[in-house]
Amino acid sequence: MSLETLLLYFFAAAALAGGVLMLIARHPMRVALALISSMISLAGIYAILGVHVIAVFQVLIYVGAVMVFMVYVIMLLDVRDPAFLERYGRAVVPSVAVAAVLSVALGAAVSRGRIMSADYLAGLHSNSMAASFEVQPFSVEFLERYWLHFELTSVLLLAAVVAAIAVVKAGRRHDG
Amino acid sequence: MSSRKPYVRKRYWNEPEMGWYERSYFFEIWRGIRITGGVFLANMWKWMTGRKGALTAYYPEEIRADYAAHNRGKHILTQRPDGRPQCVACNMCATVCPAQVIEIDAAFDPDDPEHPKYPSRFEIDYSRCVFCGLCVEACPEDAIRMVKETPDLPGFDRGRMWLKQDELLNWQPKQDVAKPYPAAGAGRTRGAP
Amino acid sequence: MPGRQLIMSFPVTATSHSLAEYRARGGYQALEKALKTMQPAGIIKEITASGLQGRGGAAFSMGRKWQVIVYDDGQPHYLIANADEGEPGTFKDRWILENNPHVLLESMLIASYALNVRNCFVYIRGEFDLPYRRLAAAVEEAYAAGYFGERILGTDFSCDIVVYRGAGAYVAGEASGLIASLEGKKSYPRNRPPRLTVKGLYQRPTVVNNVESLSNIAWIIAHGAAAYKEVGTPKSPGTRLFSVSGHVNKPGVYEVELGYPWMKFLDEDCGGIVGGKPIKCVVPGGVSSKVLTGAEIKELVLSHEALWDAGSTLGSGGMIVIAEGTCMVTLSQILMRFYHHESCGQCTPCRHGTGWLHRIMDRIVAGNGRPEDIERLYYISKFNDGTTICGLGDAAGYAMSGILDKFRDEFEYYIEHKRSRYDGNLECLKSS
Amino acid sequence: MSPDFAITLVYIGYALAVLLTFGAILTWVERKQAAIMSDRIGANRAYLRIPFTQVKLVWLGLFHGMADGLKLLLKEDFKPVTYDKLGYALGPWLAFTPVVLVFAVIPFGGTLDPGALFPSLADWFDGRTYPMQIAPLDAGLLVVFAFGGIAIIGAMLAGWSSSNKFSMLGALRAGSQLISYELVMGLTVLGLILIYGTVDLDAMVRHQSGTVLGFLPAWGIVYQPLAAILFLTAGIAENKRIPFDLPEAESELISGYFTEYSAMKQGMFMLSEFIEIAIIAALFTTLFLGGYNLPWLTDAGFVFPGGATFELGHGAVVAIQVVTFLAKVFLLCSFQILIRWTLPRFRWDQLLGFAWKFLLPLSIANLVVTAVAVWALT
Amino acid sequence: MDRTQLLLTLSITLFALGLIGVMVRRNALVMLMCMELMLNGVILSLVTFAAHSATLSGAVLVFLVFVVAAAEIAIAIPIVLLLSRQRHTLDVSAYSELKG
Amino acid sequence: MPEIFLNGQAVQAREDQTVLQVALENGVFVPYFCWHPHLSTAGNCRMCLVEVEGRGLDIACNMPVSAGMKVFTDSDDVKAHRKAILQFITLNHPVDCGICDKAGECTLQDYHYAYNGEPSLSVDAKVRSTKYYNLSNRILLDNERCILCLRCTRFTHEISKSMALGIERRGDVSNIRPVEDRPLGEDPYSDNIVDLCPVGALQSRQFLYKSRVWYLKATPSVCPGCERGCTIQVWHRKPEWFVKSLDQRQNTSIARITPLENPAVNGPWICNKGRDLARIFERVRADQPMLKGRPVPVAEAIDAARRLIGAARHPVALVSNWGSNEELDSFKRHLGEVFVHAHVKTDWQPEEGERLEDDLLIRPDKNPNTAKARELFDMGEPNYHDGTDLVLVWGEGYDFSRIPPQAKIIFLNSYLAPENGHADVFLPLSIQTERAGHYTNFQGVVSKFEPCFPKGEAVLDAEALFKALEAPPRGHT
Repeated sequence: MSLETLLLYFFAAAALAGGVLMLIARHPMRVALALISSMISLAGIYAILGVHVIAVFQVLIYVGAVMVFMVYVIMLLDVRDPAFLERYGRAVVPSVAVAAVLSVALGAAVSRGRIMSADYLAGLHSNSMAASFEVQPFSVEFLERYWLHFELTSVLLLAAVVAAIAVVKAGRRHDG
Repeated sequence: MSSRKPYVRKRYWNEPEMGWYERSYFFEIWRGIRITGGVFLANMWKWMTGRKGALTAYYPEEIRADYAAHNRGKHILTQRPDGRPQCVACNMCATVCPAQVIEIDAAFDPDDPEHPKYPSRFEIDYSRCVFCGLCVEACPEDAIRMVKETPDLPGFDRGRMWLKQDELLNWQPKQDVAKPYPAAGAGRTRGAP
Repeated sequence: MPGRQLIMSFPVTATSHSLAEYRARGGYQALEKALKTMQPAGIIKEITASGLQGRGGAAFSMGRKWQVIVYDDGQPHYLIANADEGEPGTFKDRWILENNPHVLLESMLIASYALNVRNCFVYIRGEFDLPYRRLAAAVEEAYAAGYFGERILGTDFSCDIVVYRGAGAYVAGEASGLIASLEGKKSYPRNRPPRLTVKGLYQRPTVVNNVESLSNIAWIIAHGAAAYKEVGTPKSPGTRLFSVSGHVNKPGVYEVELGYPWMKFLDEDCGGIVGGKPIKCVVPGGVSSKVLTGAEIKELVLSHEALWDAGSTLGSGGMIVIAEGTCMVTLSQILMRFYHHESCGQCTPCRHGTGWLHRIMDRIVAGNGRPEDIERLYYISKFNDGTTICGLGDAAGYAMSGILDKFRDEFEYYIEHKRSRYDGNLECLKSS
Repeated sequence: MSPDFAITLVYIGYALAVLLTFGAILTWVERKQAAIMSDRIGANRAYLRIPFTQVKLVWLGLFHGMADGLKLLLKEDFKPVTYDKLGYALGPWLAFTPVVLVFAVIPFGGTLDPGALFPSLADWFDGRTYPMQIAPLDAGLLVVFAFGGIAIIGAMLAGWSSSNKFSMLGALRAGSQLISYELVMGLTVLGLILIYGTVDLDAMVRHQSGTVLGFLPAWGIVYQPLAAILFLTAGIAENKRIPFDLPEAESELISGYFTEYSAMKQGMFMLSEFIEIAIIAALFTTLFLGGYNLPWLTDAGFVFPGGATFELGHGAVVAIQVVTFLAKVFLLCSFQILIRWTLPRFRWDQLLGFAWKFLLPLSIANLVVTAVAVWALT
Repeated sequence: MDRTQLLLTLSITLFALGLIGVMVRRNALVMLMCMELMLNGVILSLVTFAAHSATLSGAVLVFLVFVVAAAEIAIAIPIVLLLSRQRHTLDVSAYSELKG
Repeated sequence: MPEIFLNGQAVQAREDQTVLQVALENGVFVPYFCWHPHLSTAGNCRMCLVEVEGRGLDIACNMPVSAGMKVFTDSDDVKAHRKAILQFITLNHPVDCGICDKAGECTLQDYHYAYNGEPSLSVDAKVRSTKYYNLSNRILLDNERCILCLRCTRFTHEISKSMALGIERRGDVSNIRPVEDRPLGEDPYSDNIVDLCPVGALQSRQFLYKSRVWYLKATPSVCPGCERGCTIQVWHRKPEWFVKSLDQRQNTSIARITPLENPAVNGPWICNKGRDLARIFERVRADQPMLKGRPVPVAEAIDAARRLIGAARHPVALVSNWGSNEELDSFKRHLGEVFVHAHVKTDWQPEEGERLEDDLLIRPDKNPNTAKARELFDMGEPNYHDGTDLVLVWGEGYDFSRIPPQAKIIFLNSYLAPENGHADVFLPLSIQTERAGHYTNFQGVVSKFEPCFPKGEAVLDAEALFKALEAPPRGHT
């Protein structure tokens, strides 16, 4: 087994452990830490898969921005909240059942390997160019083929910013 | 809910109005850096050419020679002609001391009805003393004085920076209560014969 | 003799103090009269009517004092004759005790009868040896003659007497100090209230009277208050015994009818001043009274009101005559030494004030006086005055300030020149 | 052991040695420079005594750093009563590790040909050459920013888990300050990316070899002077040093987010601060000062514009490159210290206002101008 | 199990865990984070497919997901803040009745 | 109810009151040295001079009230005389406040600052006298400082009735002296005269030069010396004046003990035994729980005790009559069901030569809380029988040989004693100065005491201990 595969298993295990810990941990900060570790592990997996850009952006955006924001808010709302201690709601059994059904269904699909069929892949390959995950080709591809999507996301982001400000302002107005 | 006013920073009466020039910071910062950097380079040059580039003294190897004439840096206990401390352990100095550094243990001497109370221990914590001289002011017996000497202030152990009674009694000129305080500039305080 | 005589009305002989001679002079008839014909209330009324004043120094009306005693209040009363005569210059009671003790005893019996006293006391000064022996003998005689003891003269009246010798303290002459001493305690004067006539000896109503004042009672009862009123001046009836000492040719005890001119008394009765010198000053009634200069007494008569007007008092009748040429500074030093020594030490101002006065006087006499000392002496005298239990502190202050008022220049001279203007002379003969 | 792995190990060893040395030396430089700037003497007490003699090696107080390290190592590790021991323990590591890891992508020299350097090993290396960079990632610059993001979490976690209001305040400040300035940093760098057309740091450095207009070194600072200033400013802010030391402002917050830390845990914060000085300097050197490049230095030696050449062996070239890089980094470190002892602290609102109202618009303007220029020129 | 299958399984598991978390946990912030976990699972599957099929579209889609995640957080967190300011708790059961 | 006018203010007075009492009751302070509410009026200090309109100056302490009298306590004349009297006192009073233990709580100092504030006008030497006169082995007399207020002599005459003190000589050389055949040392109340003395003439040898009074503070407490339960003040060093270099034990030791006036129990007096509480409280303390003499942690010892209690079939308890009300209640509440046979043990027997009883304060039972203990538990020696398998001894003073040999012993004690090691379980207890509580005296009066010193780490409060002992031992649910 190569070093890469070993690392892959390690990161996969770490990501899984992080996900499980998120359910177990009581305090949101612990949950956040678990999520961060899970995300970094996933970034590691992406790096091993050769998708460096995604790996870096996973860390940059998720850890560096989203989770920092999250941690910031957890710190701000650091009230002794019963919700911190009360770990689970009432819907434990149904939710686990739903998740189990979902994962079994998807897992079955994966294990049968239908989606990985050669024809399917061939179909994919046919309309792809020489796919490279290097930064430069990726970026060129990204901006040339998917520029519309890119610009649309910026609209989404703008909308999000405006919405966030609106929400906050609305709260302020409500306050008085 | 209380009405929350928007935060308006308080303006001070002498707050300068900053133009864009100051507001952009960089030019002013550059000015500051030029000054400090200039000093740095000049001093660095002195250092590198083997001259001392600083005004500070290497204490305690170098001791300032120009202590003020009225500097009083060390406590002493005056003595009676027989060498015993003039102190009557009244604790006035300890009480007035703003740093609470003086601690006195009193003892009773039934054989000496003139001075029945004497200090069995008299200690000053030099690590906390502020040299204000209030103890000298407070003393009703002229038993504690401050002289021009400088004590060995630095030490490695705070516990050992207590000045003990025997050191305080090192002061040589034994004298009685009636003897006046040496006048300023009398020059008799340091190691008088 | 100046004026009428009430007490010293007989020639003193070797036996004139005996019961027999006293009886021969008509003694104990007043007692009989009182016991047999008068009611106690009547006696008190008589004494009040006579206007008799205390002879101890304060000149308080005796009748008023007696009236406080409730005759029938169910508790024992006590009568004490104060024979603790300690004032410098005063020795008049001694004359009575030595030469006419029975007049005291008779008067005390009358007073006891009037005040419902079963036990009376004579507190006699410890240093009085002869007076004590005479008095003790007189008491023996009186007991033997049935004047003391149970059922006196066949009446229901019973009375005992105790003669108590003091141990030598000036303050024991103060009534409450005397009582404390009599009780066996240190003779500390006591605060009033309660007054002694309410709570005195053994916490019972007690009347303390001077020997001389008591001695007048027999005469008053015998002759009536009206007769007594005729003697002396209207405001101070009766006579007073004066013990004259100092620079007079004939010192001694004289009985003087009040209202008698002073200079006449000194010049004629006392034989004039030694060496014919002018009078510098006179201490009229014991050293506790303020001195009067020779000029001041020129026109004065000997009566309480006259001396009060002159700012002094007849006091205890100890008249000290001081001739010109006497050093008043040294004199005051001696006086202050006396007060310092005799202060009982109970009250703060007197205890320290007398000592302070004495020390300052000592210092001045030793030539170490300071100009501010005079002010200091005034200060002490002022604050000694009226702030103590008994009058000793006041007396020291009176004496001091009295002398200072009149002879301040002498003190200033002494302080300035560190020596006396009169070379510290006290004896008149020496200087001239 | 493969030669690649061996070389990587050597690089890692070098990087660690340089970083830790910088961390230690900078503590001394900081003191000494501050002292010299303010007419003082500075560190001069700690000494090593040669055993069995009375010879004391003072060496201008160089051992103060060592004394500091020993003290921090040997001190008792006080732990506050906190409800999150895990976060408390994790904080310093999260703050320290990313900072050290950033050096992995920074090129500290040109291309190394070990075969040429050590002829005896030429066979083993088989003529392969290695860029002097631990991890030659094509997304190098992005990695730097990614790690920066993790470091923020470290500081915030440390402050929050200390159960101390001052620490908490420090952590909140650290969070907002770092995010704000990281944004500025990223935007300033975008101009350079536009010019160089890459985010691979080694490629960026290679772009900066040579000269422009014949006499100016083709460094980033020449193309992007405004971006350089903005980047350095934001970099110092990232480092949480004066004048941007709000998260740990002594006079307000004791020690800010690491108030409750003691012994080596605190030492890690301090060390990461000093290493970060070096990192910022290295990054600035790489991006704007041509990295290991010297003007006219090529792989074969100096080639001056006049045609004069100065031949140098491969070893000499590598050595000159490494030393050049270190010298640039050191000078920049010194410059940062100069700034630290020159400027007073910002006020909190000024700090954020400065980032959002001044630096950000400027950097956007810079980006737009650069973009237009690049578009026009290509 | 090859690499792709492994990663897909992992992605399904993470998604399921996130789902359970969202349904079970009562803390609003934790629920948000669980949503992030679900997104991560999805991203993982996208990247896996992209790598497996060597096409870029998956990776590009990931970027879009990043943006969506950032936007989601940007809006969700102010909402959570406002909610907690009103009810002084992060327990979602307290918000079951959404009255001002 | 005569109405008098104090400084123009009409106040109500009772007929039997003096002007001084009325003034003090109505918040008008009139200075005094010799007057004391529990002693007769001597009226010799002349400090309380007041001016009565129409009557001039007189002392307030001996001035009965009469309706309508107009008293001025602060007229210029009064002020001048007060000042003069302080001048007279300071004439011979030595200014040795520096070495006087009374300094800081000295009436003369206070009055001097309040009413005089000038140095002595005298330039002459002061009267010297005996500086240190041994009144007894407890009290030193400094005649120079004495202002002859006669409070001490009046105390020995009127309160303690020992008649041990009198005045010798007169004038300013008067001295307080003991009466030859009535030694003050045999007066068990003698130390009260030290408190009575308005200046520092009478000095307690225990406290002599021990500490300046302004370094001390008083914590109210109760004397455990006998069942009278006099309220006392325990004086100890203020935390801000803790010594750092000198003997640290000074910081946590009793400097002196003074009475805390309590009309219901002891008035303003306590006996000498109460002054010597340091002798009881500062014995060597037991500070380590032990199992058969083997030091163990607290939790382990408590656990062992719980196990013994849980296993006992016929337990007997000997309850301390030095326990506070709270502790006795706690024992009754938490352990009363287990220890059905709980008997009050007499911790402290009268010492040899100690006065057993008198009509002032001293009571024959030398334990503070027998009354409360008797209320809750049986008196008398417990009836051991063969089945007695556990004896809990609380407090000292019990002879262990009386305990049947087969019985296990739980011993709770505060002081080091040989028995501590013999007990199966030994638990150290806190003492009175380390805990708060109440004692009930023989009259049923409950008095409070407060803690003033910290207790040792392993030292337990009995109240909490009994609660802990009630719980089942660890490992047994």
